[in-house]
Amino acid sequence: MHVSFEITDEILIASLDGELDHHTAAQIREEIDKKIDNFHCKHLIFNFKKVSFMDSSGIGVVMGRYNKMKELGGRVMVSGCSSYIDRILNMSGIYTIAPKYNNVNEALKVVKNKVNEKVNTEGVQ
Amino acid sequence: MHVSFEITDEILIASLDGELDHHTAAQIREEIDKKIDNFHCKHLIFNFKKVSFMDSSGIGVVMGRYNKMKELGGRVMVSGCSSYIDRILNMSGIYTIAPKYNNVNEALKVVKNKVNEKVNTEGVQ
Amino acid sequence: MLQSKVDDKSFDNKMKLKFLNKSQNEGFARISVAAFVATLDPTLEELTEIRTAVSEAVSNCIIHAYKEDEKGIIQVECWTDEDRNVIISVTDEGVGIENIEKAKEPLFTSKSDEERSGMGFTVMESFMDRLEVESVKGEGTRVTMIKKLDIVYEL
Amino acid sequence: MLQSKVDDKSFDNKMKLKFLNKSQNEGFARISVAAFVATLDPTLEELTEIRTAVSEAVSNCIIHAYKEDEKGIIQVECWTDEDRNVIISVTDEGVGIENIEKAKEPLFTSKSDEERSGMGFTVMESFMDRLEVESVKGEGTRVTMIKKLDIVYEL
Ligand SMILES: Nc1ncnc2c1ncn2[C@@H]1O[C@H](COP(=O)(O)OP(=O)(O)O)[C@@H](O)[C@H]1O
Ligand SMILES: Nc1ncnc2c1ncn2[C@@H]1O[C@H](COP(=O)(O)OP(=O)(O)O)[C@@H](O)[C@H]1O
Repeated sequence: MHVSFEITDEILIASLDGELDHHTAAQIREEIDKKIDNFHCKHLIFNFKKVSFMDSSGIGVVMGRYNKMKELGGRVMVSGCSSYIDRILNMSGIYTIAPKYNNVNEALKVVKNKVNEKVNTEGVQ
Repeated sequence: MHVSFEITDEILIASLDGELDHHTAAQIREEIDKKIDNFHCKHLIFNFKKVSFMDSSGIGVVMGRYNKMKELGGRVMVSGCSSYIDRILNMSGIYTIAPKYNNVNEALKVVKNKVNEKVNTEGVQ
Repeated sequence: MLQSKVDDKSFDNKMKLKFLNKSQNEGFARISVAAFVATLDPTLEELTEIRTAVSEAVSNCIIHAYKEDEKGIIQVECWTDEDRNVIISVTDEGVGIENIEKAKEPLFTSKSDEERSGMGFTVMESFMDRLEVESVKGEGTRVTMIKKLDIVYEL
Repeated sequence: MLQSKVDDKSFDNKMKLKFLNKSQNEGFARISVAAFVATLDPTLEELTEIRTAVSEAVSNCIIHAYKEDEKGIIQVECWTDEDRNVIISVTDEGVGIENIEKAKEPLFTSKSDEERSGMGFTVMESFMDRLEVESVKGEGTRVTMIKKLDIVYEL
C-alpha cells in the first residue's frame, strides 16, 4: 500500500494505492496523520480510486481520521470508491459523518464552497 | 491456459496463452494433436508470447509434438519465448530438434523456404 | 485446537494452511484461499467477497485472539465440492470470545482505541452465505463461513 | 510423513500447506508459496524461479509419488528468515524414489510415455541455490529447496 498526497488551501488529498488491510492500515494512518500535522491541514479527502483490496480496516482508517479532523474543526470526505469498496464503507454508516463523492474534484468543490460560505458568514457578522 | 490456432500452407501455428504446467499441458496437447490430425498439418510453430508461466511440462509438450511431426515428415519450431521460458527450454537441449525463432513470422519464413527448397529439389529430380 | 465438524469425505477438494500470527501474512492467507477457490472458476465478485471475508477472520486472530503475539498459529481450512459449495474455517488458539452474540453485532468492538470499526463479522456475514462462530474462553475460536458459488454455464 | 530437519525457532516466518493430490492444485500451491515469499519483497525474477521450482516439486508428487491417485496428500512448508533465506519443503507419502542420484540426472524420467522431459530436478537445481532429496521406498519423498534472496537497498 502506498499513499500520495496533494495539498490545496488547507485541504489534504490522500490517494491510496494497493491493498488496505489491518497490516497496511497502521502505516497509512501514520503517514496521513504526519501530513495533517506538518502542513496544518484542516480538511481531508480520501481518494480510493486505486485501492485494489479493502476490508473493514478501511472503515477504521476513515473513522479515525474523522475523529482527528473533528477536533481540528475540519471535514473528512471520501471519493473514488468502486462499488465493492462502497459496499463495505456503506455497511458501517460512515457516510453520515464522512460523505461520499464520485471523485476528488467533486469533493474539492463542495469543501471549498463550505469554506467560502463560512468566510462569508463570518464576514457578515 | 488457452490455445488459438492459425493454419497456412500445411503449417499450424499454435499460440499459447496463460500458465503451462502439468495440469494444463494435458488439455493443450490434446487440442494441438486434434488440429494437426483434422487439418493434415505437416509443420508446427509454437508461439509462447503470451505464456505467463511455464515449468518443465512445457518441454514435454514440445518434445511430444516433435515426435509426432517427425513421423509425419514435418518440423517443429518455437517462437516468442521470454528470457525465462528460453532458460527452461534451453536447459533441455530441445532447440537442437525444435529450433527457436524470435517471432512467428521469422519461423514462418524459414519453414516456407525449406518447403519451397524441397519442392524445387523434387522438381529438378 | 477446536475440531472441525466438516466431513472431508463428502468434499471434492481440500486444503489446510497454517502460519504464524504475523500481520504481514494477512495478504498471503487471502491470496492462498482465493487461488484455491479459483479452481472452481468463480466470478471476480465472488472471489473478492471470499478474499475479504478471509481477511476479516484472519486479522481477528492476529488482533483479538493473540493480541499481536507473533508466536500464535492460525489455521485456515478450505473445502469445495461439486455443487460449488465453498467452506472456509479459520481457527486460532487464542483468548476466545466471551459473548459471541455481542461480538457479532455491527459496530461492536473491544478495540476501538486501535481504530477497529467492529464491522468484521458484519462484513463476513454479508459477503458469505453463512457464518458460524464457535469459541471456548482461553482455548480459542473457530469461524466457519460457507458460500455457494453461482453456476457457470459453458458456452 | 518424513520429518523436517529445519528448526522452526531459527526462522522468522513460517507456513505449512496441505492439500489433496489433484493436478488442479498445482497452480494454487505455487501461488501460495509466492504470496508467502512476497512478504520479503523479492525481485520478480526470484519470485518466478521459486514458483517454477515449487511447480516442479508438486507435480512430481502428483505424477510420480501418487501416480495421479487423488487421495494422496501433499505438504508444502516454507520458512523465511531475516537474512532473506527461503526454505521450501515439499513432502509426499507416495512410492518413494529408489535411486535418487539417477532421478536427479537431466533427462532421466520414469514416465517418458506421458511426455515428461526428465528435467524437473534440473529446473529445481538451477532456479534454487540448493536442493536436497530424501526418500524412503514405500514411505515417501521430501524435496527441500533453499534460496537466498538478493538484498534490497532502501531508497
Ligand atoms: N478470533 C477472535 N478471538 C477473540 N476475540 C475475537 C475474535 N474475533 C472477534 N473477536 C471479538 O469480537 C469483536 C468484534 O469483531 P469484529 O466484528 O471483527 O470487529 P473488529 O475486529 O473491528 O473489532 C472484536 O472486537 C473482538 O472482541
Ligand atoms: N516425489 C517423487 N516420488 C517418486 N518419484 C519421483 C518423485 N519425484 C521425482 N521422482 C522420480 O524422479 C524422476 C525424475 O524427476 P524429474 O527430474 O522431475 O523429471 P520428470 O518429472 O519429468 O520425470 C521421475 O521420472 C520419477 O521417476
